[in-house]
Amino acid sequence: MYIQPEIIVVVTAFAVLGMEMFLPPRQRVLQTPVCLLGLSIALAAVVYLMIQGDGNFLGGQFLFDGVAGWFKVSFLLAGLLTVLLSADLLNGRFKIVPGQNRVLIHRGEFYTVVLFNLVGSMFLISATNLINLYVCLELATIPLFALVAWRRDDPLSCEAGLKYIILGATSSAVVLFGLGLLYGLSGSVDLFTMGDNLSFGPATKLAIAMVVVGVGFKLTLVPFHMWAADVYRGAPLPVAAYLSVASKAAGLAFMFQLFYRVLGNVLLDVSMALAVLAAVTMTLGNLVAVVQANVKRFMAFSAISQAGYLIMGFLDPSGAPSMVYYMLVYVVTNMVVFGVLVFYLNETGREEIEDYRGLSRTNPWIALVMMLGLFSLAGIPPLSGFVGKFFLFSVASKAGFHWLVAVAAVNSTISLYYYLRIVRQMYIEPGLGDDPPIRASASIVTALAVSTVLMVVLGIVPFFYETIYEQTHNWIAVAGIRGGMAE
Amino acid sequence: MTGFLFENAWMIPALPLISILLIGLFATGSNARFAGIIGSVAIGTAFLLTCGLGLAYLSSAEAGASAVTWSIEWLRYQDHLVVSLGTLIDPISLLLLFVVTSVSLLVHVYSIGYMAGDEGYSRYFVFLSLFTFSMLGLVLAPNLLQMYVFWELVGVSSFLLIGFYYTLPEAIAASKKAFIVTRFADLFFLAGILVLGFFVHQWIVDAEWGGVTAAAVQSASAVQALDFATINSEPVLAHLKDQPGVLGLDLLTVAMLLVFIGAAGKSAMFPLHVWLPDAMAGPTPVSALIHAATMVVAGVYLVARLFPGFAASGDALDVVAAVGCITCLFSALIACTQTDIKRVLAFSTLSQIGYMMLALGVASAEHPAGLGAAMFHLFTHAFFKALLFLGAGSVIHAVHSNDVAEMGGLRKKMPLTHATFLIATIAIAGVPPLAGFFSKDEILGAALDGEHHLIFGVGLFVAALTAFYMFRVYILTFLGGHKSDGAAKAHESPPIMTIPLVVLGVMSVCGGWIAVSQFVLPGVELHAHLLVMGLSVAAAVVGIGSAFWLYGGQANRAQTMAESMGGIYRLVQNKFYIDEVYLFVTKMIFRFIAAPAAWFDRHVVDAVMNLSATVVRWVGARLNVLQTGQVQTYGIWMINGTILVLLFLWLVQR
Amino acid sequence: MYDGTVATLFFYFFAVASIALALGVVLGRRLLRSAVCLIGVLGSSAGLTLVLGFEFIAGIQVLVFIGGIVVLLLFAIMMTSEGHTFEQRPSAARRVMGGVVATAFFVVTLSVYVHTDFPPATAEDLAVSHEDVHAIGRKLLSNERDGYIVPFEVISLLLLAALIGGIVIARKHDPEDT
Amino acid sequence: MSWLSLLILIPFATALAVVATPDSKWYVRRWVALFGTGVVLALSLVMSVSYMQAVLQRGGDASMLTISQMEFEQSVPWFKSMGIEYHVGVDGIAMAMIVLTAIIIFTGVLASWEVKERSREFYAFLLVLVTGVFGVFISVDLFLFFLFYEVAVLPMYLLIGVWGTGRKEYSAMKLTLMLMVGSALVLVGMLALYHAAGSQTFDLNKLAMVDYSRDLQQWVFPCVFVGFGVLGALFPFHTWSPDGHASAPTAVSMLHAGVLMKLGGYGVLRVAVYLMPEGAKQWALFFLVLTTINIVYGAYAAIRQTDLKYFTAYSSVSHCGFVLFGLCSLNLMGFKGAVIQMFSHGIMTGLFFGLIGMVYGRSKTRDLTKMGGLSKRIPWLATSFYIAGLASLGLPGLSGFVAESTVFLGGFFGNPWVDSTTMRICTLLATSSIVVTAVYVLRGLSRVFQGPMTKSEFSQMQDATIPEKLCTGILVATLAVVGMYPPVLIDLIEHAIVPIANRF
Amino acid sequence: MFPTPTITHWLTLSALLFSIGLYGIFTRRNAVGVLLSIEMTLNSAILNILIFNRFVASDDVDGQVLVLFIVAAAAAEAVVALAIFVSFYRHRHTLDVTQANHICDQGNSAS
Repeated sequence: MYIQPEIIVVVTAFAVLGMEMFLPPRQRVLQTPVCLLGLSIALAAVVYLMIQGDGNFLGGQFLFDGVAGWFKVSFLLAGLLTVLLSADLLNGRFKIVPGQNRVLIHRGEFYTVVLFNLVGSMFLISATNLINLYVCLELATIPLFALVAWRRDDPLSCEAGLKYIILGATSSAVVLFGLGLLYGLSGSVDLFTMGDNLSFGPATKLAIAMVVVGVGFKLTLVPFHMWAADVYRGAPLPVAAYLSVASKAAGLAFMFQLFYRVLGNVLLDVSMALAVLAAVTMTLGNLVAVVQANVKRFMAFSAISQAGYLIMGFLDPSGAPSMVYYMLVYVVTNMVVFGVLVFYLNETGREEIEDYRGLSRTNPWIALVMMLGLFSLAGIPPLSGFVGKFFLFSVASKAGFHWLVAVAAVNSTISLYYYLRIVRQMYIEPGLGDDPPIRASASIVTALAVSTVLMVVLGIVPFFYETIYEQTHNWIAVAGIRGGMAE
Repeated sequence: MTGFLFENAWMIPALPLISILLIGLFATGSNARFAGIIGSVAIGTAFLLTCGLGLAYLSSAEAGASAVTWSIEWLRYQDHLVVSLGTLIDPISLLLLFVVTSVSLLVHVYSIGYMAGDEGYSRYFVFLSLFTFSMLGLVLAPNLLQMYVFWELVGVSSFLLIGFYYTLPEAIAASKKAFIVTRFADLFFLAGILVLGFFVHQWIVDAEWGGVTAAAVQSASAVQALDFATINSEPVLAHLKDQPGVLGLDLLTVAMLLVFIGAAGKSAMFPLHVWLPDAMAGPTPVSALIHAATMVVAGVYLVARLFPGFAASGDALDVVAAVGCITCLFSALIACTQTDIKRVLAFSTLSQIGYMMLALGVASAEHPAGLGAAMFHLFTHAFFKALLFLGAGSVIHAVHSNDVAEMGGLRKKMPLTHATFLIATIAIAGVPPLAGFFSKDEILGAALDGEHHLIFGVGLFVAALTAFYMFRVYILTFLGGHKSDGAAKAHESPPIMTIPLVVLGVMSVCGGWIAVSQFVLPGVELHAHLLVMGLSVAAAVVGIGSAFWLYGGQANRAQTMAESMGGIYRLVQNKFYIDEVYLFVTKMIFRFIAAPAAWFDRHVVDAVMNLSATVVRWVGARLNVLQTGQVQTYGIWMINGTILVLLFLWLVQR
Repeated sequence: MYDGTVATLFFYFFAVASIALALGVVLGRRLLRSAVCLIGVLGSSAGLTLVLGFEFIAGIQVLVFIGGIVVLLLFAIMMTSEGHTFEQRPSAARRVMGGVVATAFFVVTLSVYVHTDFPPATAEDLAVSHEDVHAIGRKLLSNERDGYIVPFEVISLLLLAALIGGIVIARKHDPEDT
Repeated sequence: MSWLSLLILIPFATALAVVATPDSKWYVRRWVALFGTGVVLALSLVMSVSYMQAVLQRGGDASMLTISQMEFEQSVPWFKSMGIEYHVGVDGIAMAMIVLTAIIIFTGVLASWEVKERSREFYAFLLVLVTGVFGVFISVDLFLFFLFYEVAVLPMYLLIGVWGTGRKEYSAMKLTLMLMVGSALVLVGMLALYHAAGSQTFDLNKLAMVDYSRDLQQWVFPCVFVGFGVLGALFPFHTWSPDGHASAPTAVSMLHAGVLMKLGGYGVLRVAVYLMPEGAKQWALFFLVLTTINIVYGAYAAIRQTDLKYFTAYSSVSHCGFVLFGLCSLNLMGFKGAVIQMFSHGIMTGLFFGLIGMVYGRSKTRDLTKMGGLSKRIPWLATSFYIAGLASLGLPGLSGFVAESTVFLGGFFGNPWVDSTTMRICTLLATSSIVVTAVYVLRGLSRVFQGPMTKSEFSQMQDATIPEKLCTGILVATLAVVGMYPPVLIDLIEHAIVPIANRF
Repeated sequence: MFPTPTITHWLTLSALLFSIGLYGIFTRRNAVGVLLSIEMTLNSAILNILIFNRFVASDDVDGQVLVLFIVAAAAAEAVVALAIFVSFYRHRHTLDVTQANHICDQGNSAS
């Protein structure tokens, strides 16, 4: 039985829901620790299973292997950090600013929906057939619509939800059309069988083009990214953080399933298209991020460009470990930055880039953490973002896409420009008067500490990458049929 | 003892170096007064060592022998291109050593009095010692690169000393000018070194590869491309002569001409002479030492060092002769019109160095007499010109003015100065039996022997001019009545200043009796030309006579004469406007190269870099407009994306 | 139903009907009428499903799609009380853009289909009546490799999550609940 | 553990120690920093001596080697699957650069003795930067090399941005971005090499054993050359340098011009030239022309500058051109000259910027036209300034001459792959810059230090303090020692250059 | 009169319905109208899958099962969508999607 982590999460979700129903409001604060505990146990369970080795459940309906394990670790980490980041808002600890409505209500329901969504992502990477894949994708998506619109008294939140659901449903329809084509072309719903049966005809291309919409929507690839800025801006900030990491990781999981298992045979044939997609994505994301003034929108575009780097890993079958590794890195790194954003927004109600002026004077440690996070996103050594990006670039280079490496590397520079804009506000610009140091809550501090340590450790300790490398062999083997011939 | 002196010849330049350290460490602030003494003692010791070395050489070595007595590896470029610091002992280096140490000693001593009370006293002696050190290193150089190294160092010490009065704008300007003009010339010297280094090195390597060991030059592995011994060796010169150079010249000529430009810069040959007159802004003893006796003759020394090369080239030697000729005539003419006593002396120096160059130019491999004559003149000139400068210094010290128009009648006031100045004047005028007569005579003789009749004629004319302008100065300064209060109040300088004058006076009288030419060129027959002697004496007499005729009596005779010459006089008085030409060229460089370069950098290169940033931001802003907030537009883009991906997959890829 | 000619006739009938009704859905300016058209489209689709021989699925379509979803939509229309008001016409640019993109999508899809060799069979050839419901039911709850117990469970979570989310969002503001 | 690791550990530990100092005691930090850098300096000197011993002990005929021989090697696997190792080691070139860095940072701390504002961050960033620089020089693994390279570039942004003057944000951003674009190019090239070599290793010496195809080298070489060249102020990518240097605080200018710009030349030598001889041969002419422009153009542009720092920055552009020029000569002397020039220019420009900082601290202006006659009040600084200036115009007896003459000879000797006439013309053009250099150096110096004093407040100036004297003294002494006895440096680097030169 | 419908006919029909749905999504101004169009596209996707189940993989019921799940998921989607619409309507008193552009802060670009 390899399904324990999922079960633990589901149980936790129901426990939280039960507490919501049966506990008096004042004791519902306990939901947060319960949630954290459940997620931690699930995390431990995943790690335990990874040590145990690969296996399947229900006759192979549910597959657990190293890659699935790492994905689940990412999801759970993202979930844990999101729970920590949202704790202050749910506890009502934030500065009330006229004209802004930032209250987050219904703690129990919130956690339940987040956890269900998390379970969807976890099942997604373990699915072995198309039906399961589709249903898990929906579970990993639909609750997010609700989460984005969660702050029902905030018009922006509702608007974001409106946009998100319209585009999400559209993309889901298109992806379904594509999945149907794949089903029709292969005559099977088993992912592996489908992979064996598929050939690279025009209809397959059409199917790929359609599933790319779904993948692109979740991963925010250009031109499927346009929802991101508005939704990040409107959504409650912890939800935006969650969107930027967990949802993206789910998108990557979906893409792994599709591109390695179903389309493994034709992976090399689509590499050029993917390369162009990656190039356009990172370039557009970066260029637009340059002119943003609001940190949320800014992070949205930053996340878009990160997705562009991420899919460079598909250019060569050997890229799987790089992508899994980068996803892990990206989750913790982005959570570092979002942690600081949440902290600052909660405590001061400020969310423009210029509002960060003088942070290094009032809160030097927070500023340092923020700077490290931004540098890691920009790919500055020795932080893990650098190592991750380096491996991804290496994949593209190996596949012969030197131009893409150049584009990506120049993009890193552009991204450094806008990351440095925040650093500049924090370190160089004079502060807004003599602000006293801002006290950070325990949950924020914990979140920041955990993610920062992970961010640094991931880049320096080779264990993580090496383990991932060992464990991705079977995925590459599935995809490597044509790859082996091409070399 | 002899061996010891040879092997430790490095101590001669080392002594001034030590003196720099000692002065720098101990003779600062309140102890500054010891600086002069330390410097003088050090250079005095060096002088004694030089004398010992000379005696040892005369007694032990065979005549004309040349040897590197000491060397250490200094700069290793690559095999056969290793530069050593060493001491090359041969007649001309010994000659120069003697000149440098002796004049330097006297100038040091003189300066103790001249500079007394100056706030930069110890700094002055540091610079002076630095110069002496560099000049000695230059003289002893056994290879071209060491020569260049010390060449630059004398340049910089000259720069420092010219700009010694650093608050005076003209001194600063003069020092910069001196440095930059000589630097410009050094550029060619360096280019010459590069050319010689490469081709000689190539020859050595080829010789090795071809089985011909480099023993053809010297003992095998130690052959270094930049050693004078290598460059001056027959096979190398022959090889260079065979190689094509540029502009139809052979390589040897090209290399020698490049080196000669360097030499011309340092020796202030036309048209690179412009810095020397201005250099008189420095303290007068400095002018005596650097800009009369020693540094400015480094160019002559360099040509003498590479004389086999010049001789083998032939064409290069003709250029040397021509340049020398033009310079000596040209500056002698200018000297006749100047009123600043130091400037007159400066132009006189130019003219005399031109004489030396001319002498070198008329020499050849078969008739090397000119080489000896040049060295001889270098030797004698050092003393009488140093004497003239020191005497002028003494006068300036007393009168507080450089202008001869403010002097006059100092004969009585400063008898010792007057006497020594007169001796030097006679010596430079070429009146027998003083030093100048012999050396000048030898040069003219060499010119005649080499059948360079035109050059001979010019030389003779310049001899007359020299006598004329020197006596003009003498008359204006010492004879007649006082022309200013300063002159009226002048009095004789202290003994510390006059003793060097006397010593130099003695040398100016006796210098000509030393057989320098035979020392330099042993075995070369020199025969006295009675004709030449007679002509040169006549020239001197004519010159002196006209000086007395023009300036001895009523002053307006010279005035009238000058007025009658009109434009020509003004042309000469303004030094043929060469300075103005340079100024113009420099301004052009500033305006049309430097300023555009700076502008280009800011407004084109940098602007392009900034433009890229602007473009990024502009494109970002344009793309940002796509974020209209219209959800349906977003949807349209999504489906557009699908269609594009499909078309890409379908049409672009296979 | 599986007779070739009849099936062909039904196919064309439902096809024309669904296309016409679909155009009604997207072009109509009265929301309620569009919703009714959608019911028609879904009904035609159910008919087409029947032509394909999937009675059970046809039933599900009628029940859940029409009975559930569209009714839900009608509720929404009522709640937001926009049913009888005219919807504003979309801007010309939007219509042109939308039309072009939708047409382009159709054209490329069609050309892909034309260039693809699908099995030559027609529906009639394959139209063997078989009782699928057993198989579906068995598969839905099977824990074998080809079973769908996992998605079955997952979809329950999905529905629950949607329910909770929907309630939280749609609920009126509750002062004691902040 | 290899001694080399200490070179990165000590500065980093010092940075941490600085961070740990109490808030109020800013003066403790400078002593901590001074102590740390002093230890590093001592260590580097000891190591260079033992390096020489090791080279002598190794003996054997080195003249035929084509692979660099490293000493103090240590190799720990890191990302095994990628073949990435923590592989450190030094040869003579690296050793010289390490000594240079140690000297500059030590004097840099002395020069920033009076930094009080946010001194904790200042010293910490400074030391992190130096950690990166040391890291680059000790890396044998290309990945490690690149990693440290970027670590060295980034703190510069904050150091200039926070403690700089003038248009500091603009300059800092420009500098960072341009250098990062450069490193992007390097990244492209190095990944291409890595995969061409079989994706097994990033070890420079192992990569050097691979024969890369001509086509590959043809495009990778210019990528890497330009990439590093940006940091080496290659025309036309040098414009970050004047602005950056002008805005940076003293110690940072010193470190940046003195050491960081050398990373560019070092990278070109170690990566581009060493790994891709074929590419170098094909591109030598192109880059030779570019670097000639660098040298001449930088010098002419310097003439017109009125800000002391811009002036020195342009002179750096010109002088760094010599480094790249030497490398383009593709022969022993060229490489040797380039390395000597790196060292010499490092010390010299460090001295320049240190002095400018000190003078600026007193005069409150860097405008040449507003200064004058300062040498009366500040003779020590004036003298040091003159020595720096003379070194910069290539006066024999100071290190500049040794470097430049070697570069010129290297250029003039040329190589078989570039037309010798072109080569020589370029060399002579480059040589002509010594005159231009003389013009601007003398012009600048005489403006500042000579002539009548232009402002009455200048007469209140105090001469150098003890730390300042120590700072300038060390640098001047280094210039003089190398200039007067070049074997001290040449013996150190010669063995390391021969293998690289042998590849051509 | 009419050719016997082959799979291409069927697929064309479904694609046409899908395109019409897309047009609706792009042009309907009312959010509910957009949702109606989305349901229509989902419907055509379902049809697509059923066609393949019939013509290609007729020996199995996987396509039908998939359709079941799709219908369920569509229901869930509709629930959330409607909740959001209601909430949105409460704030804006309209469901015009072209009015949903308050988030977009144009002209607010950074220096």
